[in-house]
Amino acid sequence: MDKAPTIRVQVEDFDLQTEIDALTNGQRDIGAVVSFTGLCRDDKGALAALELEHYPGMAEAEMLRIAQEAAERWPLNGVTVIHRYGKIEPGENIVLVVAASKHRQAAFDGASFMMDFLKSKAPFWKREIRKDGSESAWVDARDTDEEALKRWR
Amino acid sequence: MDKAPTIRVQVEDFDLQTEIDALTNGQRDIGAVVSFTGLCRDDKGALAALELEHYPGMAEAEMLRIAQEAAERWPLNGVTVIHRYGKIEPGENIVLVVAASKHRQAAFDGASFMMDFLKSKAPFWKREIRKDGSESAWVDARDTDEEALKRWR
Amino acid sequence: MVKLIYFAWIRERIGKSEEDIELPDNVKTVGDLIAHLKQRGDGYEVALEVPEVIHVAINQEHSQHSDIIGDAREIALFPPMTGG
Amino acid sequence: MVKLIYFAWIRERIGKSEEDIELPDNVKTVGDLIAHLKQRGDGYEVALEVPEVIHVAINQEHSQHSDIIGDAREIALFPPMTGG
Repeated sequence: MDKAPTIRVQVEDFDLQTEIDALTNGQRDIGAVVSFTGLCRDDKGALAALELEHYPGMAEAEMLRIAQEAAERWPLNGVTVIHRYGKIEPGENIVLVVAASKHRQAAFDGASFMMDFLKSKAPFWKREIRKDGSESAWVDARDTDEEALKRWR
Repeated sequence: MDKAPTIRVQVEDFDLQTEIDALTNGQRDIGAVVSFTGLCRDDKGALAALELEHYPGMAEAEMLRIAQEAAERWPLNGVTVIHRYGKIEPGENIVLVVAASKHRQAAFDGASFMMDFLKSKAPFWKREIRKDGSESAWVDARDTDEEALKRWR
Repeated sequence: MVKLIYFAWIRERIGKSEEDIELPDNVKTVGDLIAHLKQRGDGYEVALEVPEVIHVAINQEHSQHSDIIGDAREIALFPPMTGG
Repeated sequence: MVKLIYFAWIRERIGKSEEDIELPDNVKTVGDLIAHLKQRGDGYEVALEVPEVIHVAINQEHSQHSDIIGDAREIALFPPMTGG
């Protein structure tokens, strides 16, 4: 990978086009860019916000390890991984992964791989803050997220 | 799918964050948005631009058919497909596909499916305009694009 | 009368982007149409030299060479697509 | 001395976010550490009740319960991650 991965853990929101422009700028051999945006979802209408806690230092280190692993497995021109923390309301962005490559399959696979590993390996924890003021609850890890890792072995 | 697909064939560039905001705006049950951006690539440094020709009417109709097929196969909350035509220089955007869903796998699969079908089924043709002024050449279809369709059968 | 539309190098070789023609009674299928057009002159002959790579859309929907033309209003002929 | 850091409901149950402790000589592995901590009081006992779900990072890298602690400077204990 010509370009060092962009890794950020931040409170602020991000702008996807700005991030992609920063990633592709000046490179004429990128044909495909795949982005994944994870948003705060509220199925039942009961959620006021998610509160995201993280492990400063290790979060960035783990995101970088995941990005580098993706770049070793697929011919990627560049990757960006951004994860927000703090209070995030329904409809707001939580996470962004971008993978740029010459061809589309590597970009899709690289982005999908990074998301699967972020879900299970990046040290972030979500707590639900409810509209009715009832005690907030930590979000349980989903077994399907562990399962998702197996296809990359 | 709650929302009708957004389908556009246009000369103008697009802004990814604007398109995603339009797609997700007001929906609180979207957890995952996957976008694919296809860019004009110039590996050898010889390309001045691509000139894209399309079949007006059928291009939009075919893009809509592909979007609807994706929405039948995966639980998608919304999709956007935009394809540019006219003269496009290296580094510029050509095509955008966005798929929104509750969970990430449906969004990844939906976007990947739409791109594979757009490549082989949407009536667009690329011609290379070279820097040295030599005669421009139509881009050949790649066998791998036909191959890519087989995995969705 | 049916409207024929040509794209990309098929348009260039035939030398026009569209035309209205009357189909003879013996032209039933897309394959028949391609064979018929090849007799209309050198440009057509060169454009349609390899029928296997000619894609055809009837009323803006992809068709097979074995498909019946029926009362199509618009038939488009074009090479393999290279969008996306 | 090693710095222990706790996150999410492990932090809440233990009642502190970090502490420096001296490891006894018989604490060699991550599993030994968890067993040792469980004896430090009710909060630890509840927090570490099901060792199988406790994730541990040594010097900010994921570790197995069978891993040797060695001369780690920083060990973090946390529940399964739910980011992304």
